[in-house]
Amino acid sequence: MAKVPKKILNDPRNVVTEMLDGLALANDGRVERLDGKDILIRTDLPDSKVTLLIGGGSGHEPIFHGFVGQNMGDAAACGQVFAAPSPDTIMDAAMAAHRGKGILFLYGNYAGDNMNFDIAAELLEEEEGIDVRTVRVNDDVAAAPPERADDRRGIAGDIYAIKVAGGAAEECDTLDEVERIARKAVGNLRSMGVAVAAGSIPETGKLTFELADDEIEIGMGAHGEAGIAKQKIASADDVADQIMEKILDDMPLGKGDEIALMINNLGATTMMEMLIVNRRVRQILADRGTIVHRTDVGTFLTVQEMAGFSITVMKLDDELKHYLDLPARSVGLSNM
Amino acid sequence: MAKVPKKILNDPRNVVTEMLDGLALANDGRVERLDGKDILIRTDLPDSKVTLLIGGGSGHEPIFHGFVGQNMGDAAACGQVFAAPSPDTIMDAAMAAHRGKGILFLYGNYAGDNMNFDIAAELLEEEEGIDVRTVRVNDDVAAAPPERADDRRGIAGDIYAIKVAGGAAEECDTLDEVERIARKAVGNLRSMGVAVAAGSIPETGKLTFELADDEIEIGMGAHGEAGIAKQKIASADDVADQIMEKILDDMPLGKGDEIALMINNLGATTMMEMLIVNRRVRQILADRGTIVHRTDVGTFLTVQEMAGFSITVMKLDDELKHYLDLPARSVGLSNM
Amino acid sequence: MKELTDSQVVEMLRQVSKAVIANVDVLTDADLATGDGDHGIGMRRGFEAALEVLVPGLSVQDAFKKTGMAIMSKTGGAAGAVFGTFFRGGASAFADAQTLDAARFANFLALSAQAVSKRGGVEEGAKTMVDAVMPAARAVGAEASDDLLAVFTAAERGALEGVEASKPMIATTGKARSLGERSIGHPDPGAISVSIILGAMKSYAASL
Amino acid sequence: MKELTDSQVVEMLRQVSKAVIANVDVLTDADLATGDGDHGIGMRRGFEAALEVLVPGLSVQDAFKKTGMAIMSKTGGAAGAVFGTFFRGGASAFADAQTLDAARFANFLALSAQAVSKRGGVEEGAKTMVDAVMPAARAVGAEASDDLLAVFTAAERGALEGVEASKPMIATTGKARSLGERSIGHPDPGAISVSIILGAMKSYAASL
Ligand SMILES: Nc1ncnc2c1ncn2[C@@H]1O[C@H](COP(=O)(O)OP(=O)(O)O)[C@@H](O)[C@H]1O
Ligand SMILES: Nc1ncnc2c1ncn2[C@@H]1O[C@H](COP(=O)(O)OP(=O)(O)O)[C@@H](O)[C@H]1O
Ligand SMILES: [Mg+2]
Ligand SMILES: [Mg+2]
Ligand SMILES: [Mg+2]
Ligand SMILES: [Mg+2]
Repeated sequence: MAKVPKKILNDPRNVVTEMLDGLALANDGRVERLDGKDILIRTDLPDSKVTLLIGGGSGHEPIFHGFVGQNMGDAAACGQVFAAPSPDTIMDAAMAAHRGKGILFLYGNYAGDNMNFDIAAELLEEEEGIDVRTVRVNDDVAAAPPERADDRRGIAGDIYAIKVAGGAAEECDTLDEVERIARKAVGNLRSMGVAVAAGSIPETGKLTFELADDEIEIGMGAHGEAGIAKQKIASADDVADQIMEKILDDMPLGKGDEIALMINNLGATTMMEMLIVNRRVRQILADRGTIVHRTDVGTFLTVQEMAGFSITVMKLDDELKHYLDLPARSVGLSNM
Repeated sequence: MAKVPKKILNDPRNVVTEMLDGLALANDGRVERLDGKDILIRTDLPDSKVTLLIGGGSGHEPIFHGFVGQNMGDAAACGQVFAAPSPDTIMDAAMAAHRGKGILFLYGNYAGDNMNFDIAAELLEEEEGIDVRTVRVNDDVAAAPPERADDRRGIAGDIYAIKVAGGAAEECDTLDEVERIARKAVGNLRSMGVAVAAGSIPETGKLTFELADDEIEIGMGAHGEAGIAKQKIASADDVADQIMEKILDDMPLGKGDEIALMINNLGATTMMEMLIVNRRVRQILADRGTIVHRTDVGTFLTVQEMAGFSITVMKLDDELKHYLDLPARSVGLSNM
Repeated sequence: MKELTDSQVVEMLRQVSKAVIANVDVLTDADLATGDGDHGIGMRRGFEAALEVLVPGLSVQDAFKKTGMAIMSKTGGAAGAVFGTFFRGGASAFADAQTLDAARFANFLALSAQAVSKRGGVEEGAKTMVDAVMPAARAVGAEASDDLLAVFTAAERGALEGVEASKPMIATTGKARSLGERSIGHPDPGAISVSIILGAMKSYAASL
Repeated sequence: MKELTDSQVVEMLRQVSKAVIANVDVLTDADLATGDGDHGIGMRRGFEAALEVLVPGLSVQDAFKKTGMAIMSKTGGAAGAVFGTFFRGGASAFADAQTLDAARFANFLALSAQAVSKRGGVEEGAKTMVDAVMPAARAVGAEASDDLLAVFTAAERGALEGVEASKPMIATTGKARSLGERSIGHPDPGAISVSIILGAMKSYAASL
């Protein structure tokens, strides 16, 4: 934790507000900041719809606040860097985005997020009589064995979950239906990452962990939580094999199964590396006869300047495909 | 140039071929590699159209090969890392993509690219009788003063130029018309970058330049070519001010002028930094009454793991807006 | 002394806030060892907000409640929820009270301990701040004294024992969970915060 | 000796290729100082490809031509175009010739120098390989000898003088251009390559 990471910022204590201003502006009018709060909300919200509220700690840009828009989140409640948003922020976001048909809370499964969103949900139900449902993304197969899947963290699978739930919230009439579809998406998601170098929190200026010059960590979480194993740096094919073995052990895929595949940049990794990994992943999937319906290689959930990537697989059926493929335009994701 | 950058690769001598395999696969069938060559080409090319051929050195992913698709490049000729493609590759790509209406070569203005594309153009005209036109992107205001604009490098402005020319090549009937529109786009483009840390070439494992721990370089080129000044690290607002001053000196923008704005990640910079910069850029533009029609904050032209970003402004008219906004879906860029 | 007036309670909670803020680096480093390194800056945000609401004229109950609400709304993360709950959850112990005395404080700690354990869904042993709050509450309960300095001293001692006890634990919640065996040896950052909070109460009482 | 047979020319160009390949790190470091650091690996790719086409049975002209074509198609970057042109551009000097002699070689160098200068759009002084090729061609022209060792020695000397001369130049083309005054003091990497190529010819002749 020697060298302070070199970043081009203003006052590090203001990174979240300044970033949210910049993010709202980057959405070309489709999204705005709510009353100077740490909340982004669609400007084109229909009068009546099931509401999808997403959110979590900042520092993982473009998630969460980059995925607000049509067929994605209706609003995002944003916390400080690596810290869940407070119940106040969540409630304010929920109240502003609510359109009379109840709200689905969709976020990554972390103790801090769970507690803050739960507090907000309790208050919204008790004090405002709003129907709130919660779906937590727990796609990180490295975080816990299958029998404790509820303990798994949410990582890049969040994005596909948001995209599917966002589509459902746009088209479906009831909160029940949106919840069912979101739950199916999350149940079909598996991810795992590898870290090559650490990220840091602007306000502390400290790297969140340390890896030796020749070391990588397979299965590391989105805040530097420990993974499955620290090991010597290995080839792209080898790392892809390790990650895919673990994912496919957890969710076997066979001939004719269809999936969406995401290779996500944790921050500072080159797209060259990710594309080389994609090549290997596709060899593995082709050997099984698994069909890749859709691929997303890019930067979706980062951990500041962490180097490394994650692989996400979502098993598809016609319903999930339909919602995943609906058009979207936002800083985080655009679909044709 | 002490520490060898830590990357997850296979044999560093094969990075380009392996990456192109992964890139073709990432396009979900819309793009393929041509006969194992370093060429990506659309699978959905119409029978008759003006052809847009793009290309350049690799290592800048997602550009160029990530921008092949409908309303973008019809094919990309790819070189090794930071090296222009050879005339053979360019000719093969051109011949495969040609659909009877001539070819526009669109690429960044570098001696290596200019020579290799020119050789290919000469051969295509002399030996194949194909009408070839060349438009070189020279958007980097840091590279030379206005009176020597022909000496300016092409940086992230390439992307907007490709998007506009690609749309024109899809809709316009003649090479003349496509060339005219591409030239207008390039004439309206200005960019400038800042580097915080160096990238490296996988095969040499060496950083392409060095900056002290508290130093940044304003105006640095896409391969580490020297910029305007090495200086102590400064605030985001200050850096944005410096870059925008230079751009606006070169292409004054006033009340009512409409632009497209890109903040491009050179590799390892956090989106948080870029969004904070976007905030400042928008303040500067708002003060002038300039209208931002469209914003793209993300990773479009990288220099491997270089840290830093560039700002690109394209002045728009209705024609440029039309072609820029046409739908697209590719690894490098998707529009709704 | 045997009781604190409402304005003394406000002053004490201000001292508590300043003590937490002064320890930001200690908490950062503790959270870097087992979590994501934001515990210090999160607690600073929360207690800076507490300082803004801790103004003269608050009742004892409101002083604790408002402290909790400020923390809950400004800290974020796990700490915001659990430390917000810590101050709010036991505040009813002071309902209608003009002063803070040993019995009410014991009641406050016991209620708070229950509330945070419920909110976090964890018992002792999960390597969280609950491992400091619970022994602190027990130590206060066991301290059959009505002297506040003695009570706060017992509370801090209980918390510090909890910090020690948290070292060999394997985290089963929070960001440290996946550290698994690697979390062994490091104290829980939230537990350290509890000991700082209770220690600052003791110092305040000692200064009177 | 006064002439090289076609098979000797093939062998000489193989030695040239190996010499360039052996100097990959020298060229990398030179290009790191003024450009993007890929000149070494680019030249290696090109000359590895040349080794594959440099097989027995080629005419003198074809040996130069195929070397140039291999380099042009495999090197990429500025170097691929200019070094491909260097070998191809003067190959007509050997049209129909069974051997390489001093006069034909002088003619080759002069034509090549013209060709690369035209292709690159640069004269001497722009801090490119042209600054080594031109003085080499002049040195060979001035060397009124029909001894090939003397001719190659003059060529290398001219190139090395060009390398020296390139140091104080400010680059006006290529990736070094924007280095501006900062390029002063560093030799041009492409010029170094020219000196390696001509030096390897001299060594080959000396070994006969
Ligand atoms: N489920 C939980 N119940 C009670 N306390 C918890 C729980 N999870 C975490 N904590 C406490 O929160 C502390 C971490 O706080 P902080 O670092 O601010 O939040 P985060 O974990 O969200 O980064 C831990 O040290 C622990 O004491
Ligand atoms: N316009 C030009 N004309 C002649 N030679 C050039 C020109 N531009 C560059 N060169 C030569 O090419 C060399 C650089 O080659 P290389 O590093 O392989 O290509 P790139 O500059 O594309 O990275 C320079 O050192 C210079 O000698
Ligand atoms: Mg945190
Ligand atoms: Mg190069
Ligand atoms: Mg933490
Ligand atoms: Mg070079």
